[in-house]
Amino acid sequence: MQPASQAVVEAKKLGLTFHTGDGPVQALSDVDLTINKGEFVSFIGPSGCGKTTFLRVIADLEKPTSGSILINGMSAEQARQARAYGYVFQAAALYPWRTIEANVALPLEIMGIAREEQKARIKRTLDLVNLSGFEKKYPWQLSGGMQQRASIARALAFDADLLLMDEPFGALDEIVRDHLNEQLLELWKQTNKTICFVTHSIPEAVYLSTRIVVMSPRPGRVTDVIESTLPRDRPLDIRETPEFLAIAARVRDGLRAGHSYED
Amino acid sequence: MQPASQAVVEAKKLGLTFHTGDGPVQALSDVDLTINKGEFVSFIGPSGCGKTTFLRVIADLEKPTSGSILINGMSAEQARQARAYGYVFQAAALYPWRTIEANVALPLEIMGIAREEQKARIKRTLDLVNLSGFEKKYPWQLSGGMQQRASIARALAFDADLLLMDEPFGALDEIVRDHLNEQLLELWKQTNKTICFVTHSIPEAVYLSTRIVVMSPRPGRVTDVIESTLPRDRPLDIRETPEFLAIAARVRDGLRAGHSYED
Amino acid sequence: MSRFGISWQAGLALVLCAMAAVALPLAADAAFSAGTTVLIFALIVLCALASMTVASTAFAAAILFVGAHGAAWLLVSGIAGHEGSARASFFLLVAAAWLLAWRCVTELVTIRPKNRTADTMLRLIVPTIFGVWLLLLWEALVRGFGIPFVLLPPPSTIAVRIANSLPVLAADVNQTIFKAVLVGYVLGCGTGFAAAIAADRFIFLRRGLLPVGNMAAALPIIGVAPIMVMWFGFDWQSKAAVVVIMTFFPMLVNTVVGLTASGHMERDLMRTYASGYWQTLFKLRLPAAMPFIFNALKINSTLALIGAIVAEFFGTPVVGMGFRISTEVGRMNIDMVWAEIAVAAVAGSVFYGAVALVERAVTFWHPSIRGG
Amino acid sequence: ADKVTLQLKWVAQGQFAGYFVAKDKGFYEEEGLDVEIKPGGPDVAPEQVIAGGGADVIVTWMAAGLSARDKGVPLVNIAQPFAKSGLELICPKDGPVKTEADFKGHTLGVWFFGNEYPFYAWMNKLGLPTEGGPDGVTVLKQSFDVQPLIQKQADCISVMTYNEYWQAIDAGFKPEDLVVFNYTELGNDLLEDGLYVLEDKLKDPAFEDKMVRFVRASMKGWHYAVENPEEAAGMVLDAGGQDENHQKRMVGEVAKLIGDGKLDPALYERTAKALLDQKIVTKEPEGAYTTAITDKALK
Amino acid sequence: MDRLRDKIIPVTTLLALLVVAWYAFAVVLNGPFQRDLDRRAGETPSYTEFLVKTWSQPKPTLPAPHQVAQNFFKTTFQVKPWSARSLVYHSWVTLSATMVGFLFGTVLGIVIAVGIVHFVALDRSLMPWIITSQTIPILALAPMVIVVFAAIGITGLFPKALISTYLSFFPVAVGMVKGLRSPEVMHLDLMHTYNASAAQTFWKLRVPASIPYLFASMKVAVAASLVGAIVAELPTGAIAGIGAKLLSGSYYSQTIEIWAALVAGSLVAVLLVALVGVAGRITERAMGGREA
Ligand SMILES: Nc1ncnc2c1ncn2[C@@H]1O[C@H](COP(=O)(O)OP(=O)(O)OP(=O)(O)O)[C@@H](O)[C@H]1O
Ligand SMILES: Nc1ncnc2c1ncn2[C@@H]1O[C@H](COP(=O)(O)OP(=O)(O)OP(=O)(O)O)[C@@H](O)[C@H]1O
Ligand SMILES: [Mg+2]
Ligand SMILES: [Mg+2]
Repeated sequence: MQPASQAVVEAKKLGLTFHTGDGPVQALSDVDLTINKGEFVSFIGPSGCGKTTFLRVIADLEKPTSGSILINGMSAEQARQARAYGYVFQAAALYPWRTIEANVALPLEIMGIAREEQKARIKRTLDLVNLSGFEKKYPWQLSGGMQQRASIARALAFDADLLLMDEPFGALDEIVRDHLNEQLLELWKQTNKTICFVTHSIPEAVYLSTRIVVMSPRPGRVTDVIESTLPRDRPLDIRETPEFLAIAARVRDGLRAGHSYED
Repeated sequence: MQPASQAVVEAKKLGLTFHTGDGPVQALSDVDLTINKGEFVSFIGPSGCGKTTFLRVIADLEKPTSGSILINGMSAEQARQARAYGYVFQAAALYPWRTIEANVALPLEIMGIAREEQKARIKRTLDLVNLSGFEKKYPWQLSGGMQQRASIARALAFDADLLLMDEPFGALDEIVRDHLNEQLLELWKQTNKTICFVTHSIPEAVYLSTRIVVMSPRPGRVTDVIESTLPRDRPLDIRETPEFLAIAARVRDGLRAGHSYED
Repeated sequence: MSRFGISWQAGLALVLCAMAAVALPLAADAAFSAGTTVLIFALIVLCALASMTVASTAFAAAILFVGAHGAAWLLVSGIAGHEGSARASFFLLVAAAWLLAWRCVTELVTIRPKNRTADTMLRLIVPTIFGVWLLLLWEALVRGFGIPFVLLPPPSTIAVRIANSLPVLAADVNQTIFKAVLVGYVLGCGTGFAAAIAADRFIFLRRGLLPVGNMAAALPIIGVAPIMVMWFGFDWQSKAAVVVIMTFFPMLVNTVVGLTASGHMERDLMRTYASGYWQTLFKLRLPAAMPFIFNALKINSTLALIGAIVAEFFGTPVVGMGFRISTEVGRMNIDMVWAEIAVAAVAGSVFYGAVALVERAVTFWHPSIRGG
Repeated sequence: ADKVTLQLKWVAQGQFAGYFVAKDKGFYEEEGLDVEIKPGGPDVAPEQVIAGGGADVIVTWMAAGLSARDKGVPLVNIAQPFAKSGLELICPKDGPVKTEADFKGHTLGVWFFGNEYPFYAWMNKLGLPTEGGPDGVTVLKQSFDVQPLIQKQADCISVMTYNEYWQAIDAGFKPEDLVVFNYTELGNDLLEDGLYVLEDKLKDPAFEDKMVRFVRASMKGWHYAVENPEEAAGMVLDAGGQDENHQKRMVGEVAKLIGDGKLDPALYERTAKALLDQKIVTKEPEGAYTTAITDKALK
Repeated sequence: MDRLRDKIIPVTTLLALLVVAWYAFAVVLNGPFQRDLDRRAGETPSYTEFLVKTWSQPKPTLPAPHQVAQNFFKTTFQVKPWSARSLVYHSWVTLSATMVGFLFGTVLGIVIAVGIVHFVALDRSLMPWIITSQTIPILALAPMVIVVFAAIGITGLFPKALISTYLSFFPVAVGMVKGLRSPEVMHLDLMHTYNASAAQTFWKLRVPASIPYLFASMKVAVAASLVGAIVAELPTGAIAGIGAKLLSGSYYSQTIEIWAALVAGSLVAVLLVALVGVAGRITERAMGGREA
């Protein structure tokens, strides 16, 4: 075990059950997981296995029904109030009455960051996701992928030490995705952020992560945790190396095990 | 040129410009494309290049500002009125006050299909997308991927000859995606439907399509149309054949050409 | 395309004309000369027929416009001075002309003009035609049936009265609208809004205030007005107080509902920023509540006017729209009563229109404004 | 029996005791009449009701009646049960107004809705402008109660001897605390409650006969009420009147105003002149009253 | 129903505060006149005597709560509920007119909103006039309406309900126009792709989406409807109904009675608004609504 000071996320026997009209749904059960400072952890698993729910628990948007969770040694609520993390939702969740620019500015306004600094950050992050030129547009005037990129820009502008990203690149094409993957890795290396990343793409998970958490549904639980042996510096063509393919194969096996249809 | 009776979609010099507060946005320009009965056409291109807009023009949800479009030899409006197509939106667009079951039933109710038949179809399509057991849940009680699958089930239950699918598998993991890809191919082969399919995944596009349309943005236009030489019967492992990889490489090149960031 | 062929309005108008021809003369006494009668028939029949044959929608609308209003004008001006003498034939022709006007409006709304000014013009013309016909029918019925003017004066005498009493009307408007209504409206909407925020902020208040607010809402003005006169004196302040009470509740209810209108994910987003109550309120929940708040502002714009006028039925100085209405009824000057009502209606519509314009600007993002 | 609809000027109260008595005691029935009595209210103009055909005969004040006649509702006075006026202006003794000379620069409460004419005639006579200012009086449209006096919103208010005056007394004013300007005593009274019908209907002899019987029975009712105020008050209460004590007192006070039912031409002239002076009517009224009915009814 | 219990404490606390403020106000408002009275009578009461006197005037400017409560209790529980002296009777008269008017008003408002949303011609021509209709001071017209109806022999519930309808249809119409136009563009597009008829889009999409707007407007409308019924009772000669009680009370400065009637009116209002609220909550729950 690592010293407590290093652990950013510490889940112990975490369980969460939703009570719906027609009976309880066990979204998470017995999740034990520790994520240390500077790690890049990907979550992968069939849809409905509780990835989003786990991220929401970290973010203090859901309360676990059993077990405990600590963020930076604090309770999830304290961590939220200390603005410990940035969150990219699975859907873009942009405010329709704000332009793209103003949407990105939202968290900065809330944290009371100076105008000048706000402007600089907005420009930088919108450039990063290749949305310059669309600052003055309203969300409904953008395509689905552009909206998703705007929401990524919003989370990056925030600049928290812990980033929670729920399928941020789902709606993007391969080229943009590769580009953003590289950018994200770069950012992570430079800033030593801790990143929790939900994805459905095995290559993406392997390419980005230091650790890959494989989950399986009904009830949602962690079935495998795979440490990456890849170096920190990862050019895009690392994806063709045998080492990479081996890890990917292991993830695929873990994933397949959690699925019900095998033919 | 094919005889007119065969052409399901016929776009000629199609152009569409949106007028926004800060000037016009040319979403489509000079698009010439004919899609024949029984084809499976994938659209691929950077985000914001007009894929959704093109599908919306086919579906008569946007009116082109120049050029012409014919569906089954009719105007887009007549085709819509004849319920010529099923549409899967980029976002799930489920009605929050209806259960999953009732959401899938919606188009069937509208077309006045008998109760019994409705039930049978709902069961079949929900099984297909692996959502049985969630019939009575409301959309907000499902995960993002499950919502997307419900919306696919809704479009399939419709059972139209032309299927327009806008990134239907974007929010799904690789295993489910493979599974649904196979199912979709199977369905297509059996029913001889015509399918227009927007995707960001090059392998998916190559695996599924008889033709791949590569688009590029600002203004949105078709830059390449690639005919697939793969046979109609495609086991999953066809994806490792050199033929497959060659097509994929060609698509990737076309795609890259449309992108602004090359390092 | 489908322009040709029989429109049911024009067809029915022709049928009515035929019936009117059988039931001639138009009036029991010599209100209409033979020439006028023929002219009226000719106008209606020819325009109805022409409208069904010309190719352009705009042209057909123009023909119908001329026919309907020309005939109506002849009918109404002819019966003036011969009140109560109209016979069935007269009313049949009025109905026929009205049908043509209806047809005219249906043609007009299908026109999609290219430039903006023409579009705005069209948007103004359609409701105007509707309003003009409301007045024309009123005039024709009152004069045709010979209803005593002390019961219901025709619009023409009301118009004359308005023209002759401009200074009095101006003084009344100043007293009632510029003092009582505006002040009351601002205070009422303001306090309603503040109360809604308070109720939202403190669960305790929400549970307590809403039921009590309901009680306050139902305090009928009739009971409240005299009390307000006792408390705030008989000048406009007491009227403003009544307006405050009337506008408070709609604002409260709508704002409270509106504050719950933001989406769950949007609210979660704010939570992840550990955004404080006020920040979430100003940046998310209030913008999302705007459609509801404007709903209340619009309802209140008319309620405020009613409230102020009704409140003036009690103790007032001898000026004000409500004062004038209640006194002039007593003096049998019903045309003056209607003159005030007309002024109130115009003022209220302008008020409402202004609020609606602001709404368009503020909630431009809402699907109902973006188009849906 | 012949149907007659009577529209009152105000809500059911002692002011109309005679009609309620006549109905209750069967005086109308004796004359072969079936009378329906419709109470009024603050916004019911009896003149409008009769013009709309909602009543055969109405109770209203002469000034309002003549004004309506001027506007095209041909009302004719057929009887005048109230010989005297019950209108007064009262001021607290400790207030600024003690005599007519003190009015200048003060606020006076007046009833409108057709009840304002006597006041304006009086001010006209005194030569006081009514637009406010130091040389005139400020007019307040007063509610039908004595609150403006209690609240000190007005220096003087209008009351009826039979009604609001007693409300002031009930509210704690003693008679000696009040300065009273009685319109009748000052010679400013204009004719109050009279019976009016439409002129053209009166041309029908059958209707005229009906009215003769109606007036006869009504006056019989009035005389009975004057003699038995207590009993009359009970009948008013049965008809929807409120506040027993108050109604008893009202009937008692009203009794002092009741005459023989015949119109006094001199008072009529004064009323007509006052209205002409104030331009409330545009031309000298003609044929606005008839004595034919009372002549036949009250021999 | 712990929701109910949750409400009782806050409501009673707030009401208690109101009552205290009310007593204080009663002293302030009744004080000057009491002082005048005492001065005329030459008395100099002690402070407590003075307080008690301001709370026990027979015709106070602002009656003290207990005076109103006594009167309310007497006229509600100590007389037969169907006698003309009972507030229950008067409340019922008003309530019945209100409910009929509210029903008509809601239906009319919805019908108008549906028309406006579906027909451009109506949207363009009708809406401005509906707004205008609401700027007509109803109390000015109410007597004329009542007079006209009485002239053709229609009296009682119907004319009153008509005034209620007139006041209550407007909030519903405005709210429903907004609500029926509130569905997301994508949801409408979906219907479009099914080539759903206007009726289908209406029932399956517009109606469910407009429900929150409907109930918010209906709450306002039911209150407006009550005001309408009370206003309409004034010119009918003050025979029955809360409006009649208010009116006759005000003729004789019976402020206590006025306030008792006001309390009755408010209770009726609370009842009605609560009913609409409960109906709204039930509907929302049935539609799978998520706790806000
Ligand atoms: N309603 C609208 N108003 C204004 N501009 C619009 C509107 N809808 C789309 N656009 C613009 O049209 C262009 C094409 O959009 P479209 O949605 O077709 O892209 P797309 O290819 O589907 O992208 P993605 O893969 O991100 O979904 C974009 O630049 C977008 O900003
Ligand atoms: N608010 C809720 N009420 C009831 N059940 C819920 C709720 N949110 C999620 N669930 C259920 O919890 C389970 C896990 O959902 P979650 O959103 O975490 O899945 P996920 O792993 O993010 O899936 P995806 O990849 O499709 O987004 C699902 O079965 C879902 O139906
Ligand atoms: Mg998820
Ligand atoms: Mg798209």
